[in-house]
Amino acid sequence: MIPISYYLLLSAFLFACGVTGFLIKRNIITLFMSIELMLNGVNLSFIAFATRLQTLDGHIFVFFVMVVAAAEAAVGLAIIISVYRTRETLNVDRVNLLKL
Amino acid sequence: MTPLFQPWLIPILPLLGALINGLFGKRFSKAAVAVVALTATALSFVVACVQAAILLQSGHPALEQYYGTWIQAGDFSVNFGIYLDHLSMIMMLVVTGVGFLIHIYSVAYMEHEGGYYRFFSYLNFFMFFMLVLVLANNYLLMFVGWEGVGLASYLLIGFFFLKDSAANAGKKAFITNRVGDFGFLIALFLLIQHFGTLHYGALLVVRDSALLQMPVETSAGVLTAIGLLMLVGACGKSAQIPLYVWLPDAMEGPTPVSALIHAATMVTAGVYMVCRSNAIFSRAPIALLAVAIIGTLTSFFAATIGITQTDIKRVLAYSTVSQLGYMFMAAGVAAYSASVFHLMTHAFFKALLFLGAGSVIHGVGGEQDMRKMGGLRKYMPWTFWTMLIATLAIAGIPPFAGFFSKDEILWQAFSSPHGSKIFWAVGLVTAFMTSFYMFRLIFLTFTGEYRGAKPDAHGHDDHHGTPHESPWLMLAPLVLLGVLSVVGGWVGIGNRFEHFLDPVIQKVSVEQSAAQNGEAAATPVSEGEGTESKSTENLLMAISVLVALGGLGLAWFLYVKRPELPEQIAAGAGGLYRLVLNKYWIDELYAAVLIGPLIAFSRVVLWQTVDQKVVDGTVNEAAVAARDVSAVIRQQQSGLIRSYAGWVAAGAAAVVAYMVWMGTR
Amino acid sequence: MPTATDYIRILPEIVLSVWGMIIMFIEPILPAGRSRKGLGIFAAVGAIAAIAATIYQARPEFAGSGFNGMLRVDHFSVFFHLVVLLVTLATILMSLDYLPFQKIDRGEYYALILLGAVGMCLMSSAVELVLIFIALEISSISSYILAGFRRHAAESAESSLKYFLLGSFATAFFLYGVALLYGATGSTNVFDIARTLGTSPHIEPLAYVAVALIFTGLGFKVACAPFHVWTPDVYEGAPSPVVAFMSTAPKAASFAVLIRLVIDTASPHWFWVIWTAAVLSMCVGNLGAILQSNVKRMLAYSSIAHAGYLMVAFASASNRELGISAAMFYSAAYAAMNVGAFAIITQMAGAGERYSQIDDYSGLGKRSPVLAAALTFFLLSLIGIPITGGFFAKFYVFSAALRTHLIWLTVIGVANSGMGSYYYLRLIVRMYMFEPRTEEPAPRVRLGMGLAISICLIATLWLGVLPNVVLHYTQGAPTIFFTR
Amino acid sequence: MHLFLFLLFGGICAGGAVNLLIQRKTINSALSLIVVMGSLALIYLLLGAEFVAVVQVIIYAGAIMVLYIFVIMLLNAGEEEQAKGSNVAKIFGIPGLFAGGIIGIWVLLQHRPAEQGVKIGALYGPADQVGWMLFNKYLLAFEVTSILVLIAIMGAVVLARRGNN
Repeated sequence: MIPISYYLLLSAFLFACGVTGFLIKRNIITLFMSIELMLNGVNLSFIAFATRLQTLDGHIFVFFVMVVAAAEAAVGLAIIISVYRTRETLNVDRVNLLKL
Repeated sequence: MTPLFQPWLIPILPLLGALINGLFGKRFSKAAVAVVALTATALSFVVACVQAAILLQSGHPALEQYYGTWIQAGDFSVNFGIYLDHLSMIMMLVVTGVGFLIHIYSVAYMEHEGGYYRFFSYLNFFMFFMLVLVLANNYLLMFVGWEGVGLASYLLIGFFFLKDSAANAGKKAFITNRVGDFGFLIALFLLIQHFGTLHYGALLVVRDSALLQMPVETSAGVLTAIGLLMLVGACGKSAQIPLYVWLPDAMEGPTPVSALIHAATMVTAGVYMVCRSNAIFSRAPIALLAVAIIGTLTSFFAATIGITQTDIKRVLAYSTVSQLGYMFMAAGVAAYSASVFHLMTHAFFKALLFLGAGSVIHGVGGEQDMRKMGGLRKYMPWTFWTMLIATLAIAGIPPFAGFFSKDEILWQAFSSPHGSKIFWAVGLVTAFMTSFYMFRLIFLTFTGEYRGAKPDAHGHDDHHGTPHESPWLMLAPLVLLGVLSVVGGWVGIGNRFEHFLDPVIQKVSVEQSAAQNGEAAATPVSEGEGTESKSTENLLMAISVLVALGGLGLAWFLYVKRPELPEQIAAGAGGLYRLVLNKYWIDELYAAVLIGPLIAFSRVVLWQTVDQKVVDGTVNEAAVAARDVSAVIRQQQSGLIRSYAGWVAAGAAAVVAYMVWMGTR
Repeated sequence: MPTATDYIRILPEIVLSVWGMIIMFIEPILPAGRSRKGLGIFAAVGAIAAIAATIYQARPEFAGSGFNGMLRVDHFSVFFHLVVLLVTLATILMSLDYLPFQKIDRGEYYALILLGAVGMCLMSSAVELVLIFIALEISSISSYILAGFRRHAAESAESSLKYFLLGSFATAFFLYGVALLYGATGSTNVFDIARTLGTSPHIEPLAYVAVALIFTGLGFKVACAPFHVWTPDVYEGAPSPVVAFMSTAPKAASFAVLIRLVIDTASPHWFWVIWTAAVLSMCVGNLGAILQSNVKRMLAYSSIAHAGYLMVAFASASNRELGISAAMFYSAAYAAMNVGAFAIITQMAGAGERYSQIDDYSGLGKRSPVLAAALTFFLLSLIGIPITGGFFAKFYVFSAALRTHLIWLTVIGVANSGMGSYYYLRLIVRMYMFEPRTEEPAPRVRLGMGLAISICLIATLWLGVLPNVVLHYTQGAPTIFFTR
Repeated sequence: MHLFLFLLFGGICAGGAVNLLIQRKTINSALSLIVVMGSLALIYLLLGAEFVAVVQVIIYAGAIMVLYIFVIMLLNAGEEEQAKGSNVAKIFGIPGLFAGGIIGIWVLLQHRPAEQGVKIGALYGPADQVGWMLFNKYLLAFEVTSILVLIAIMGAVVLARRGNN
């Protein structure tokens, strides 16, 4: 018997780690992984709430989030490859052709 | 009502002309373009005359026609419709009539310019919007015309000159007008919010309309706000302080455009709007006072600047600003009839002046500096005589048109319950200056010796050598306008015009005005004369005529008798010193001591400091400030994804913090 | 089990999906060098078919919820369907000659646009957060890909990457908000959530966090400040027709979602957030645009400002009927004029989109009077000059704001729209008052482009001169909005 | 027992997340993400979400992360380059994050539902029930997902394809 808040706190922690990662990391792929981390945090929230509410809708939602994450991963990695081909870098701070 | 002369034809005909010329004009010959444009305008004028006759015979205060719903939003609706009463009738006749004459003039004037068809297309386009503005039956439709004329004016100022100054002038006109529109638009929103309609009929005329029923004490807040905001709009369009900056610059446009838009019609839209909204202004004394003060200040201020200008069109531009100030002053003392009367006569003589100036410029090969003219009387007599008539009219010398309207304004400023002796006195001084700088223009341009480039010795370029009279196509409108400038004021003899607009004007009922102004206002606003005040009126009339003659005399003295004087006076203190040293006669000394400082003051303080630095400067400073902020915003677009993410995260945190704070409070 | 009526309720989506998939299948069969224009025309037919399907769907007997309350067909959804589909049609038409010209002539482009439109359409009719989320992702992911479609150009790839990374980042916020909302209310259905939030005496703080996070996610999609930062970069780099598409259709759809969520979960706490976002967006957009030298970038800032005007309508949603219908009308007007402006930018872009600086438009009035006149018209509409849709939309929004007593918001808004005229005017001045840089006439307008521009012109003019039909329709939307 | 398991897996999970941030090498970050996902799957099991737990391992840890690692290898993403930082991210983002985090924690601690806690496997969420819901209530969402996947496939092909047309 542990409070549901524990799970929620863990999920918030994961989400915050994801945001931090997005803000401090340089590598585009790592940035993208940070987003996955955020999504994982969200998923944990869904499951925790589903358990509390005793409904399965949260589970369904997580399922869809995973599908979306997969789709995003496919597209995102393709975009990263496309950028790498034109710019020869994976450092996100060097991708700043468009500015001001 | 004959089916042939439907009122909707009045605006639609110029629109048709504009479309035909705009779409197919490229393939037309110049003559064909001119025929299309002139026919459209002439027919529009004819229909307007028929409609005016119908209105006058019907005996109704107003005729209204609906052509379907434009907007229907809940209980708020706006129709397409035409509202014809005495006010819009005058405006309509002036716009179509003067517009037609200026079209004729342009046929010859624009002969050698490129983009002939575009010019006429825009000109017709302008006529369309102007007629929409004056004939609209509600404020929103009026606003459509309002914006449309601004747009057409912008097109006409800028489109023919691939030069920076024209582009900037066009931009300035547009932006300044947007500032005014900002006020107008908010006034409209306030009207919708408080009264739920924008139709003149429902808002301003129907006896039990919410607006007219409003007791003055409670209405003051709302109506004052609406009135002041409308004044902002009117200031933009009619070039009043502080939004007049664009009008002198607008003189970059072709001269017929200046005559039509920047003298006779568009710039009077603000006056029209104030007069149209007289029901609002009469119930908002503070707003009305603001109108009077702004008008008086503008008329004085612009006249002093007019004294110093040397560009013939700029003199006329400042003179226009000044005369518009007169109209505002009249409207501000609730003498709406006088205001519209002056609007009408001003349209005649100012259009004539501009067209005459155009003829002069045309005749001397594009020169606009009066110091390089002179003696043109013998080269272009027609232009001289017509312009002289117009100048006599604007100076207020009887029996020319301007005398009647100006006298009426001064009398009303003096005697109206909303008026004041101060307005009258300033108006009188302005009249003096007006007379002075206008005759200065005449003398500099037409008398003395020709100071421009001498006929070319080598024989080539004979077109620009000797000044020459303009073709008859340009002179005909001048003559017609000259006739109007003489007789146009006679309708005002015996105070006939004074009551012409009475059906339009919503008097504040006696009990309302009593509550507002004590028993002083118990006499209805535009009925100022009694038997004993008749002698006062005659006295004032005599004074103003004397003042006008005084201005004439001074100008004659300075520019004909002693043409070297102004140069020395303008040279400032040094010149003044020499004047005294040279032991001139006492009257010359008098002129130098009184007029010299005035001219110096108006040149240095008013024109170079206030006009160029403060007012113009404020506009420019605002632009610079906007650019600075823009640069800061630009800096934030560093192009770095992580920075952007930082903004998003920080924004999210702010929203979360706010929502939680609000939610748990 | 879903009934036949249920399927009619997603008929436009079905039509779009089928068309998209057919294009996907035909594309690999076509030989490599062959022009894909036929596919494009086919896609345009698909868009028209979807419009027809929407009109059929709009009959009263099909109104109501379908698929176990997942989506809902009403005036509101039909309206946004039409906006999205017309934008889709115009985009496809303007791309017909753009793609081969830029050497990116691939059939997938059309398939992506059609399938992306499926997502946007669903966004406007979905009333279940799961479906909203998936639809949002469909529209976003297709936009990410389309932004990078000129993949050999570094700017395009960068634009795509920026859009993708930041978009996913914002989506994660949105999703977290959805999760918390689910936890706070126990449901993912918009109506249930609204009822819970509306009736429960004590709303958990969690719900506020949730709503704030959802606002972040959607605010990003509609590019309102402070979540606007991505817009200029992405618009500058993406292919012009794609910008026309993604600056209007997904935005309109996101606004539809925002309306459903904001209005339904209406709480007074929303108000200042939206107020601030509106003011910030208007100011940042209009001020930011002043110094821009790239037309696409300038219009990107302008789109931020317009998102701000739209938020003004949201802020006046305390009078629901007025606020919603003003927001709907504005979305439509903005879509018409903005797509039109970008159509002409597409036409002017030249190989590799080289000609997108303001200087490149010098003397366009001489080189190509018709194009210049059309662009002028769209810009005037963006400024908000009467007889254009832009004027009326602004007028309606601000009068709605004033009627709900938002005097300061109105004043700031109207002042901003005055300030905004400056930079649009700059472009007009360039076109007419400067000498052209080259004497050669602007590229010839092909049929598809001509049709696209005509659609936008007619729509903009129609919304300005005869707004009544649309207005009547938008006013019908809110009345049936709150009854399930 | 429940608390112990939670702390164990939660600790591993949080440690993995932090490690992702600390690691300089991209591949190490990816591996720690896999650790996070694996331990999350176990936490899902604690919450009784067995279907989700399985899917988490198969889709996330299995399919998606394999894709990541593949791309990391393909692009030869080695050690992270320390270029000039982004000030905005530091000045606004991080403090904003902290502020948001504190508010979030506060809110979550406020969040005291009526039932005080959860038991292991309190909700029985077997695959058949989830599947039933998926094909009834959420049928439309499920179908629409296919469009999403279609777009993703097409996008990947369009963007990553070699060749010059």
